[in-house]
Amino acid sequence: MLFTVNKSPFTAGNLKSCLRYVTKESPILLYEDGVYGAMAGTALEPEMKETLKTNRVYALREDLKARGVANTIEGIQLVDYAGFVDLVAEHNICPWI
Amino acid sequence: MLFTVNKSPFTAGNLKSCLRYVTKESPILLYEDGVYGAMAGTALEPEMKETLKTNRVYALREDLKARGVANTIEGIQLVDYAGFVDLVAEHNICPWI
Amino acid sequence: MGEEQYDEEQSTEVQKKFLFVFKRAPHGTIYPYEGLEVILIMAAYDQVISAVFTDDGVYCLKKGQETAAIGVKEFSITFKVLEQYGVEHLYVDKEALSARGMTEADLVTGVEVVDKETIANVIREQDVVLPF
Amino acid sequence: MGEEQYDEEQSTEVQKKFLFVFKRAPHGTIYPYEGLEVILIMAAYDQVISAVFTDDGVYCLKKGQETAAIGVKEFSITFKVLEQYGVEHLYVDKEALSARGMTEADLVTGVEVVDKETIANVIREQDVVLPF
Amino acid sequence: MKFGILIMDGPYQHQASDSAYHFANAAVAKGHEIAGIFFYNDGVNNTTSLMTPPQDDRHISKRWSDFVQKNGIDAIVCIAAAKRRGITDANLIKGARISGLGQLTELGIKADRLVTFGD
Amino acid sequence: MKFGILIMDGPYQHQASDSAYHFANAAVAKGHEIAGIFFYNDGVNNTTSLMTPPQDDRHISKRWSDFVQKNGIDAIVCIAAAKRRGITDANLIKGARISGLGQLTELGIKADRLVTFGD
Repeated sequence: MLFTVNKSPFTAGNLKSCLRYVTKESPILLYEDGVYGAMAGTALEPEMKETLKTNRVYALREDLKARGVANTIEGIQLVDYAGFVDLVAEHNICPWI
Repeated sequence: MLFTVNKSPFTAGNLKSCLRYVTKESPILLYEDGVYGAMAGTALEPEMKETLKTNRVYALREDLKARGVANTIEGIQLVDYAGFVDLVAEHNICPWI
Repeated sequence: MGEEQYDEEQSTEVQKKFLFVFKRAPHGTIYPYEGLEVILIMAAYDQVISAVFTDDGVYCLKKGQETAAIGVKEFSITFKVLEQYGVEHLYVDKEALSARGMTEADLVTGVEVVDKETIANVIREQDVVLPF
Repeated sequence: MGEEQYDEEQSTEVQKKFLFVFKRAPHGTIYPYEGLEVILIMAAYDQVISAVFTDDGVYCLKKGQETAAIGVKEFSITFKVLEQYGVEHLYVDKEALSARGMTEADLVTGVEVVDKETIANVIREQDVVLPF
Repeated sequence: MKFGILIMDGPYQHQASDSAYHFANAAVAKGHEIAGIFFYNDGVNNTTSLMTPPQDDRHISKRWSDFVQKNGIDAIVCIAAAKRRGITDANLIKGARISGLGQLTELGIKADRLVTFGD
Repeated sequence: MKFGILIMDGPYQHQASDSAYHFANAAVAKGHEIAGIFFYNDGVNNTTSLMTPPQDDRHISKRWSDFVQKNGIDAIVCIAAAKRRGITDANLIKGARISGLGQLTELGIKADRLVTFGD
């Protein structure tokens, strides 16, 4: 099951709440304002690194670029819209919007 | 300066962020989903009680009633829309939406 | 509720597991109201329907909502009839409920108050997840 | 920016203090874009205009935004010209910035990075506060 | 006292328009003047005359139209936001007018308080 | 693979409609089929033919209209949501049709994946 998160983790509870339900085989895709969670050097980085020990985390390249987020946390994989489509083709989707 | 908050403090950062800026003479009005912050017995109650030591906190009666919130934290004052108007007439307003 | 006509039983060859996730508070947005509308229509299609209430979605089930003074429809009562519409499970997240100062006694209808692991397993089994 | 024509100086007898509070990230919603539109128009009216960037609003000022691939306008560059439009102060909340892993060097334009007490005092002095 | 009201979200989706409506009514009932209501962003969607909500639901655009006409309130719809959303003079409620953001500034100057409702 | 897409927020105000559009394009480019796009809640506002955004901005409803017609995609607009927001057959983009929520269920059954975009 792919979880998708589109809100900034610094002002909305979506990512935090999503992380309560992801199981080991569940990848997480950050897009729209959700991509701020992928940025390196933030107060959230330790928690994201914890998540990366058990789960694959993806961030949408187009949204990162639009927001000027160049440095992402090591281990987070960048995908473009085609990669977003591939992830949805591989997994059922749980939109955590 | 009257601060108004319309989001649930359990999923949005508005109330928390607003509390960083209120000064002693600033009342806070909770309305729409913001009124959940006025409910008694929640995980937020200790923080609200701390706020009540320095600031007046109001909650909109119509929104509390619509959401079935009957027990509010002691010290929070309930106002109806007419009271909301009075507060805005008394203070400049800083909508923390 | 009920702007659309609820059809007689629809027959399809496929049966899927649909999960409605209620994450938002009622009245602040139209999302949970519209989620309920979808369930009522979907009930005619012989699918497996469940619902999860978490985050502010647990407020949707709160007893005692009286919306007359804000001029919108009160729809929490409709959650009571979901069982009759064949909705198999209503799961409520225990922590979400208790953080908001509520217990099962505060809710309009009987539900299964469960831990996050149970909800994680429910989500994992679904074919379609709809967020409201 | 600039769908409307920016008028020549408007004269009014009243001069007020207007504060624009940017709390939302760019591109996810239209709010900050439209806030900037209001400032550009208001600049013609001889009012005292300031702006505060806090919460996700600090992202509006982030360098290096390239929006072509999502098909929306890139407007962070417009914040650079606000000084020429007579906007007196651009305050950025220090904690909001650092929680997001940024410093003043990451921003498109020179701003005043200040603590919450300074922002609280700025807010207190205003006649009109507009949230974007 | 003179109030100005700014509405930044649309009808039915969020409570903002409802809250603004109830606030405006309470202000008038208390004898205050409403110097203007400015519809901005999705707020412009409150002013379409084309909506036909169910009979047992509130008719948001009609309600605004009746309110501003009855009380002689200036209701201004942002032209740029309206164009993006398909609001034109042809489908605008009675009592509202389409104009520019300069009107919002003037409302902010004219009114003793400018109260924003949005999501 | 067959995708279904559900759009719950309107144009310009939130990124949801843009994200859905880019996702749908990428899906088609990858050779997937889009079994249907369902516009719900404020999502119905994406389908008004009346919008006239600035020339240097994207024309969201035209873009959807062109896309669904070019690719022969069923674009369904929820009737109850449309009525509340003033979307009718008279101002509906070409290539879309107004229908009921049963169509959303059928899309959920028919598609291998149902992907929701909203705020």
